[in-house]
Parts: sequence; C-alpha cells; structure tokens
Amino acid sequence: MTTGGLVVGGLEIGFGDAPGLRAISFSVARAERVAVVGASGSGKTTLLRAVAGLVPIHRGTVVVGSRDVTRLPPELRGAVYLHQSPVLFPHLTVGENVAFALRLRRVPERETLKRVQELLTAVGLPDFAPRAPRSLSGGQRHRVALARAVAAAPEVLLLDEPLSALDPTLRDEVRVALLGLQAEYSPALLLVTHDLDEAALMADRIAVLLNGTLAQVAPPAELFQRPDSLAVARFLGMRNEIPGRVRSGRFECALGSFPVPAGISAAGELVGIIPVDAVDVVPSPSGSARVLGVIHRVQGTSVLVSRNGVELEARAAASSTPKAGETVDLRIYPERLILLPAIA
Amino acid sequence: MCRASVLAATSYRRRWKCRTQRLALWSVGLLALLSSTTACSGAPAPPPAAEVAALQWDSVLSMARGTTVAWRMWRGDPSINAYVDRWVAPRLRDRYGITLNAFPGQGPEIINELVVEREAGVSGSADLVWINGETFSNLRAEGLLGGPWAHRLPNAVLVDSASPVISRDFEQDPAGYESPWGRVQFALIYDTVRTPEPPRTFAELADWIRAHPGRFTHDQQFTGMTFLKMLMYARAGGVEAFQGGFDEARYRAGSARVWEWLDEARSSFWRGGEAYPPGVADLHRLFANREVDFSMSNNHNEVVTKVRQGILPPTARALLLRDGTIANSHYLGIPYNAPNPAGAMVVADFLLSPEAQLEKLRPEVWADGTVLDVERLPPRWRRRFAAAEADPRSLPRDSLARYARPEVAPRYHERLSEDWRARVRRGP
Amino acid sequence: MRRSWKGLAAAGVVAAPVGVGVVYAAAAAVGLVGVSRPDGASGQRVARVLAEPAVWESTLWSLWVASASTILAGAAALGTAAVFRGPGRLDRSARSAAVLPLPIPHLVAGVLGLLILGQSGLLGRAAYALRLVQAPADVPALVYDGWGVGLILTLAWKEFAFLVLVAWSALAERGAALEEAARTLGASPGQTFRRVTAPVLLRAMLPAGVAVFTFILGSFEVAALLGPSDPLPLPVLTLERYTDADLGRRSDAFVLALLGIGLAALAVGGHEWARSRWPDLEG
Amino acid sequence: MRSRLRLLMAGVVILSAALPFAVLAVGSVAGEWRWPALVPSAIEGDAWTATLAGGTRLGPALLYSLALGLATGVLGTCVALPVGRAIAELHGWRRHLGAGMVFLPVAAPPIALGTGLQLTSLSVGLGGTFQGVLLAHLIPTTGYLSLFFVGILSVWDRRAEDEARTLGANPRQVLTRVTLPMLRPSIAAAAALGFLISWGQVPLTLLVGRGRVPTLPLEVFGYVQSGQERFAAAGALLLALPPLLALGAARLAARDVDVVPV
Repeated sequence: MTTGGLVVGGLEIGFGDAPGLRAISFSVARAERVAVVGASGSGKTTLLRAVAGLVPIHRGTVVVGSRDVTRLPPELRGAVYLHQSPVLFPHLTVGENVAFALRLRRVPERETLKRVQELLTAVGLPDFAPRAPRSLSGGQRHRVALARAVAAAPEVLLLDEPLSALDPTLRDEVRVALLGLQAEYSPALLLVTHDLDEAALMADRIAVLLNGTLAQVAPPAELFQRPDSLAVARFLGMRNEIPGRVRSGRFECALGSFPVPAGISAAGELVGIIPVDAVDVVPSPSGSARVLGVIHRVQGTSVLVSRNGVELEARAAASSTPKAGETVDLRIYPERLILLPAIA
Repeated sequence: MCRASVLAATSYRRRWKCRTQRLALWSVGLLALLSSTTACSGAPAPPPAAEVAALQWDSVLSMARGTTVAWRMWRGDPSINAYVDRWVAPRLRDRYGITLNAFPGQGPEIINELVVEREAGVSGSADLVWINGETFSNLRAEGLLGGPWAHRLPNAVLVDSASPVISRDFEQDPAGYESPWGRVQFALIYDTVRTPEPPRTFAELADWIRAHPGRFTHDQQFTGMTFLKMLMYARAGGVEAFQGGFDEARYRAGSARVWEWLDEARSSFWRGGEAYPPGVADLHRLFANREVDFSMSNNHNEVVTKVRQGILPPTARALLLRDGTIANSHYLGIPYNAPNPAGAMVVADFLLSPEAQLEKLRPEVWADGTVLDVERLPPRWRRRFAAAEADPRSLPRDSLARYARPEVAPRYHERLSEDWRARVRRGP
Repeated sequence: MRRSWKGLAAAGVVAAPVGVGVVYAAAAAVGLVGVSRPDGASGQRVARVLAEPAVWESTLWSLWVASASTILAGAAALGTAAVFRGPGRLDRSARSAAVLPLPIPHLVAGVLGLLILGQSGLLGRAAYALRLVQAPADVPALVYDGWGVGLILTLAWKEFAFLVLVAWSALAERGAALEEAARTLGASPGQTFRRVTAPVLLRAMLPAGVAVFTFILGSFEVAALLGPSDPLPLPVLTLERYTDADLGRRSDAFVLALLGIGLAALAVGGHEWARSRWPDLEG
Repeated sequence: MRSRLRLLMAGVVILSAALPFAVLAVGSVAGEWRWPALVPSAIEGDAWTATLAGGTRLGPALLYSLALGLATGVLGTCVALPVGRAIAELHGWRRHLGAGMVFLPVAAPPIALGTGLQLTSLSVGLGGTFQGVLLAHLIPTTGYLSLFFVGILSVWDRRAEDEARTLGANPRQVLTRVTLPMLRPSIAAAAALGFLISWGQVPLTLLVGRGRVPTLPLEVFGYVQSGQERFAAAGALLLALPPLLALGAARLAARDVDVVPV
C-alpha cells in the first residue's frame, strides 16, 4: 500500500437504529481517483461525510495519510468535503473564500495572496478575487470551491456528486478544472455519484455500493466487462440475462450453446449475460428471431428481438435497421459472454 | 439517510454549541453582576423620622445638607412638574444643598410600594410622599408612615390650623405624620358661552341633566367619586350626618339616596350612563370638545391653569354647588423606611414657606390653594397672596369658605367607589 | 437523549421568569404570601374572584376584542398582500406604507386612537366638515364603547403591518409557483385566490395570527386608553385590582394574573398542538 | 376598473400609514384644537421648546429608553441565539414543547407577568432599578427572539459550516468566521426587534420599575392620562420616530447588502 491517500477499514455506520453501511473497506492512493457509485439512498453521501468526520461511525477506521483520524474532528482530518453544490461563504469575496483555510492557519498574508492568485489562475478565474460569490455563475462557483478546497492542501478531497447539479455544458468546464488541480496537487480523490458515465469518466477505479456494502471495486473497464455479481451487473444496467448451465466448457441456454470465454472458471446453474453490443442483428427473411421493436439511443440504435421465447436487446447496424414484425438472424460474440451465479 | 446525517452532524456541533452557550452564560453573568451591585448596596438602616424630628432644627439642616431626597408624587401635570423641577429644586439645591429627585406615583401605588417593600424586607426608596385621605389612612393603619415630625417644622406655625379642612384629613388627625401642603375645593367646570345659566344645586343639576340628555358625566376615579360623595351629603342630611367615623347603617342609607338619584338621572348621562371617562383628564377632553357641557375638578383653581394650558376653552369657569362642595387638603408624608428623613423634613418645611406657597398659588404656575393662615403673615406677604388670587377666573375666597364642606372618613369614599363600580358601572 | 434535554433546558431558562411569576401569583392568590395573609393557604379568594360575573365578562370581552382585531387585521393583510405583490411602483409604495406602523409602540397607537376615533376626534370632525353630523353625539361611539370598535380598529391597524409582512414573505416564497400550477390546471383568477393563494397564506399566517391574538389579549395600554368602563378589559381589571386602595382586594389581582397567563398558555399550547397535528401548517 | 380599485386601496393603505404621523405632528404643536376644528386654530410650541430646554422629562426619558432598548436588543440576542439553535435542533413533540415554552413569555400578559414579578424583583434588589427593568424587558424579548431564531435556524443551511470544518476551522472559528457573519442580517434584525419590544414596553416598566425608571413610554402614558395632549403627541412622536428611522435604515442597509456583500 502506498503512503498517503485514504484507507478505510471495516467501516460501519448506523442509520438510526438499523446498520446502514457495513464492512466498508477500500483505499484511495495519493493522486488516485475513486468514484463510489450506488443507487439514490444507498448511503454514498453518508460514507463521504463519515470520512470527513461529519457523521459518527459505529465501527471501523479511517486513515488519512498515515494518520488514524477515526477519532479526530473534521478540521483535523486533512480531508476536505465539498457538497453537491459547494457553498461559498456569502460574506466573503471569492479571494477571501479561497484564502479561508490559509488564514485559519495564519499563513503570512503575502504568501496567502500569492497562493490564492495561483489557485484562481489554475481554475481559470484569475481576475475574480474581489468578486462577490453571488455574482458568479454555477460553474464558476464550483471552480472557486475547488480552489478553496485545494488551498487547504488536503490529503483527501471528498466530492459529493461533483457534476450532477451542473448543466451538461458546464460539466466539462468543472471536470477539466478538477482534473487539472488534482494532477497538480495530487490529493487522493474520493467522489460519489449516481452517474456511471461520470464515474467512468473521472475515476481510476469505481466502487459499487449495494445494500450497504461495497459489492465491487475495480477500474471502469474491468467493472463493465467483468461485474462480480448479477446485482452489480444489474446495477450497471446490463440487460439480456439468460439462465443456463455450464457443461463441459460450454454454456447451454435457450439461445444455444456457447463456449465459456477464456479465463472464466464457472460451473453449474448460472445466469449468462450477453451485452447488447455483443449481439448483432442481421436482416434475414427466414431468420430465427422476430423483431419486437426498435430502441433509439444516443449511443446507437438497438433492436428488441425475441428468439425461442427469450427477449434480447441487440445492436443494429445503422445502415439497415429492421422494422417491428420482421424476422432477423442474430450473430452472438460468445467471447463477450458474462457468466454469473444466479441470485438465491 | 438525511435524518441520520442531520442527527449525527449535530452531535459534532456540540462544541460549537458550547461556544454559543458560553456567550449566553456571559450575558447572564453580566446581568447577575449588574444586579448584585444594586442588591448588595444595602446601607446601614437610617434613623426613623421621629428620631430625627426630636433633634434641633439646625442639626436636621446639617444632616440634610448634601443629600438627595426622593419624592414620590403625581407627575401628570407639566405645570406642577415645572414648579417642582424648575422652581423648587434649584432653591433646595442653592439653600440647603439638597438634590430633589421627583418621580411619579400616587395614592394606591405609594401604598402598594411600601407594602411590597415591607414584604420584601428591603430598604425604602422614597423619602417624601404626596398623600391625603384614604392613602394617609391606609398608610397609617398599616404603620407605613414615619413620625410624628410635622409639628417640628419651623414653618408649621404659619399653617392655618384653625381650618378643619387643614387640621383634619378626611376626619383623621394627621397627628404629625403628615404636613399640609395645599388646599383645594371641589368645583364644577362649565362654559359661560354654552351654559350661561348653569345649575347651582344638585336638584337643579338633575333637572338640567334631564333637560339636556347626553351632556353630563363624571369620571371613574377620585374626582367622580368625590362628586358622588357630595351628592350623598346633599341628599342624606348634609356632611354632619356622616361625621364621626364610618358607620355601615349611615352609609347604606346615604348611598341608597345616591343610587336613587343616579338611577333617575343616569339614562340622561353621556352615552346613556353606560360608559364613563376613565379619568378626570378624559372628562376635561370631552368637555373641551363639546361632547359634554360640564367637567369637574377637586381643585377650584384648576380651571385657571387648564385654560392657560389651552386644555379648556377660555370661556370655562368654575362653579360651586350651593349644597356645599368638598374641600380638602393634600399633605406630605415620610415613609417609615425613608432613607433620608432629615432631607425630607427640610423639603417639607421649604414647601410650607410663604415664598413656596405663594409661587404655587400663582395662576400661571399651579393655582393650588395655600394652607397658610394668610391673615397672620406680614402685610407684605398678605398683599402678594391677595394679588395672586385676584385672577378673574378664580372663585372669591368668601364663597369658597361659605360652601366648603369637610371630608368624612375615607371608608365612605372607598365604599362608594366599590359599590359604584359594582352597581352603577356594571349597569343595572 | 442528551441533546433534547439541553434544548428543553434552554427553553426552560427563557420560560423560567414566567414560572417565577406564576408561582408567586399562585402563592399570593391562595394567601401564602402577600398583604392580607389569612391563616394559612386557602382557596377562598380564588373561588370568590372566579365567581364574580364581572371577571368572566372581562375575560370574554377581551377574548372578543383579541379575536375580532386578529381576524380583521388578518383579512386586511391577506387582501393587501394579494393585491399589491407585483414589482410595480404602486405595489412598492403600498408595501412600504403598509409596514410603516410595524415599529410603532402600542401606546402611540392608543394616543392616535383617542385623537382620531373619539366622538369629537378627527374622524367626527371630518364628518362635521362634510355636514354628516351636527354634534359629537351624532358620531358613532368608537371609544369607551361596549363592543370595543375603536379599540379593535386601533389594534387591527397596529397589527396589520406585522401580518401583511408575514403574508408577503409567504407569497414571495411559494405563491407564484402554486398559482401558476393552479392556473394551468384551469382555475380562474378568482378560484386561484380562493383555492390556492388564500389557503397558502392562511396557513403561513397561522403562527403570526396566534402571536397577534395573544399580544392583543394581554395588551394593556390601548385597552386602558380606549376600552369601556364596563366590562373592563381583563388587563385593565387586573391593574385596577392590583392598585386597589383596599389592600384586601389587592391580592385579587393575582387570581386575574393567573387567569391571564392561563389563557395565554392555552393559546400557545393549542397553537403548538395544531402545528404538531398538521405539520404542513408550518409552511 | 380594477386598476382604479387598486389605486383606491393603495390610497387607503398609504393614508392610514401616513395620516397618524401627521396627526401627531400637528397635535404636538396644537394650541387650541377643539371640536369641530379640523386644524388647530393656534400654534403652541411649548411641548417642543420645553423638551429641548430640558423643561420636560421627555428628553432624558428618550435617552433612558434608548439605553434600555439597546441593552435589551443586544443581550436578548445573545441569549436567544443559542436558545433558538438548541430548540431548532429538537424534533417531534420536544420541538413543539420547546417552542411553546419560549412562546409563553411572549404571550403572557405583561400586566399579569408584572404583578407576579414585582415583589420578586424587589426582594432581590432589582425593583425600581435600570437593571431590574432591563431584566423584565428581557423576559418577553428573549422569548420572542428565541422563536425568531428557531424559525431562522430550522431552515438554516449547514453546508457552509460543514465545509468550513473540513477546510480546517475548529468550532470556535466556524462560529466567528462563518456562522455569525452569515447570520449577521438576522442578528441585526433580532437586535432591532429586541429594541422595539423594550422601546414600547409600558406595563413591565411600570410594575418592575415602580415609576422610578423613567422611560419615554411611561412619560407619554402619564401625559395621556393627565390629558396633556400636546405633550402626549410630542412624546408619541418621539416614541414613533426612532423605530421608523431604524426601519428605514434597516431597509437601506438590506439594499446595500444586496449590492455589495461584506
């Protein structure tokens, strides 16, 4: 394990009487970015606030840098927490906001001013120091809040849904500022989001919070290709679940029999998932599948088909989208097959 | 989740709260400190008035020098306030080195205060109180006045002690527990333009009221009750019938005649006798604004000052009813717990001086009658007093004397007020 | 629950002086302390005072004045708030003017009531100038009157400013969005006011209304200056007894004080109960 | 039609707000002003000249009331802020109980409160003193301001305080650098409200001050009761003006805050 960063071990937090989060263990290295994803109400924000010291924990440890901060108040933890819409202190100017943590530490005034200017320049707002927070746009406020957070030189930066409240056009602005600051000052970054795209875009690793525990922590590519469980797969929005069983190296199901992809050891009753982009439809008057409908998405058009009583969503070639009621053939890429144990 | 985090977050704010609570504690502590400075400033008990009165006057004067005298008095009239604050106070300071501090409070409030002070067991806060009649009687009955001391004042020899109106305060002997200060006599107030031929007796007044419905009323306080008391004398055998202390049977008989008169007349009162002005000042306002045609006053000279102040119209005059009108005096007392009885005596003596009495009598000052026997004063002073009373609006001294009737036991006044509130004010 | 204990303790500190007053008044009412101390405690005084019809007439009368002025001020505030809520010049002038009486002490309102509303006051004189009346007696009695009309008008004028301010902030907070929703659902302007604006405002104004009601119920100055001689408003009756020359009757005032505080406590309790029953009333 | 009605209503509102002050102003210099005269027939400036020359107690009483009002406003706010915060953090029936408890001193009739407290104040040496009256004024004031802060802090956004904590501010620093500055408008409003409660108070001053604490309302009350309308009107105007100026100043200040936050 690298020095610095954040290590959370065996965290348990109660929601009222019932335990809400349990056995949460993960780490974020210096300069690493980890995104926690989970459904609304799954406790993502509570996890972040617990790390910040704003919520008491029942059990477990929080280590920031190499210090155990579990029993320390928020101001001594070296972890800065930013709300979804960060709050700039309305009674201070933009510059004073950024200088907040420096003034708390009685950093010499000249140095403070220099640092404020540096940080404001880094977030692209070099002339904003004397402005009042209320005169700023939403994206500008975010950037000032980021500068203010980084000015505190935290070991860990905790971001709650950093981009969700922003217009799509502003997201890039803030994300660029954030990634730029992080690259320069290298804190460990822990963010929570309900948006998988945002997580994949921003994080080195994604932690999936399901039913109060971390179901899987993995880099985005690995997570999307190899979800650990059916629950994670469903959370990731994967469709096309087909029950079947593995027998002598082949997965047998209603759609036929496919070779188990290399590197997967599986046996017995399983659920197979054929990712949408691992099935192509091929127009064929005598095909074995019937088109039930067409679904248009930004990422491309897909087709809902039915074969042998199994409904599948499949990728359609842009050139020839079949119509409902037509028959087609399916071309399945078995190396993309995901095999997971069924949920009891 | 939201609730949990709110609850949880608050616990981390405990220290924050400690700070704000400390702020509150500081404030409370500051207040406690402020209070303790007053609470702990208990001086040794002052000598009672009787003890001081036994001293030579020169010793009293030297004891009084450099002290402050707290005088509880009615403060509702700018003329009286001006007399006290701008004429009396500077002279006391120049001549006797006494600082006069007058603050408001009358009759029941004074009793209340002394009772409360005794209950609380704290030292007194007034050195001199302006009282008479029922207030004096209640204070005496409760042992709340210091004395005797009044007869020891050098100027006491000038007092018109032959006059029963001065030597008896509501049939009670002041017995040296109060010193007379002023003398007044009840008068009706009318407008010579509106009512050129005013009624002169209660009988005529009743006729007038019936002939002019809605044009007469009286107030609910001292003046109005004095009016009713005079009515009681007039209809039940004169003041003589009620002398010699309170008697329930005589009161019942007398008051019955009052209720009888009122039952007959009150439907012709202002607002049909269903509402009464709270105080005599309100009655003055009704009179000045032509809502009613009569006002009244315990001071026959009040019309003079009130016209000068512009409160009453210039054509207002005082009028004595031939059935007799009540004359009484007002006095100064020293509470049993007064911190500065010597100073209070010096003030009371100064207020009895011809100079102070004359100034008070002048119509442009207060027009309060003197308690001195003017005939016994040197001629120079006699002339001055005569000149002061020569105001055309003043009533001649001989008719005042002719119609003057003394007060009777204060209990009559109290019972009449009590029963009037219960029987008349509450409606039939 | 240490936290809640602290919160309630803090509230207790603020409420404590009332407790001290109540305890002393109760002790004085039954004769444990005070001037006319009988032998030991006795409920006789309490029973005698509470048996007086005059006391209950005063209580009912004060309740009437408090209800009438609160409702009058509330209705006026509701209407004014709804009519002048735009950004225009007239709206802004009306808003500025309406809150002007807000900081005026009750006593000043009472002085004004006397000067303006008395039968020979400015209102009557204006009527005379317009040849509507010949003499003060022709002017309706608004001061010292049995129904307390002048008192109610004066108090309503004074409290109107407070209620209208509350109404405006409630409207500014959420009025427009709700009204737009109602209009798009097919409500006419009138229906929108009756079914959306007025109920929203009323609920926001309930706490303020309760506060105004209790202020007026206990308010002394205006009642002393403008109230009738029969029945005496409850606070005025309390002070009359407290300063009675008859020292024995002085302690009657403590029974009346307890009655007054009891009524206030009832109003407060009812209000908090209503708010806990219908939490949405908090707006 | 509708706009004419609005104009009429606005006229009524503006007139009802402005007329009373005109009445007081005229009344304070009215010599002879009796039925049926709409305006006084003579001007008499004695109420003002006497007040300015120190011949009435209105001037000193004004200063006394100002001191009392300021002290009440400041101390009341200091006590009410933490109390309001503590109650705002309660939930359910405890919240209603707490709010009801601080409502009680506001709702209790001052006359009733005063009769109950007169002797108590006297026996602890506070009767008839500035401090005693200050404490008496603080009773309704702390109640009212606690309610005020319960209202403000129930919807108080704590995110700024949270972020300040994680940025390294300890609780005292959060209080002095974030919470109090952010609450500044509310704190100023609370102090002003406290001032007003004290400024207009009559019964508590009367009973606890026992006539010895000469506040402006008591002087005015005395003049009203003795029928000295000119002096009463002058005093009433003195009583009405400072709060009006304060209201105006508060509005101006609020406007400033909108433009240049400090």
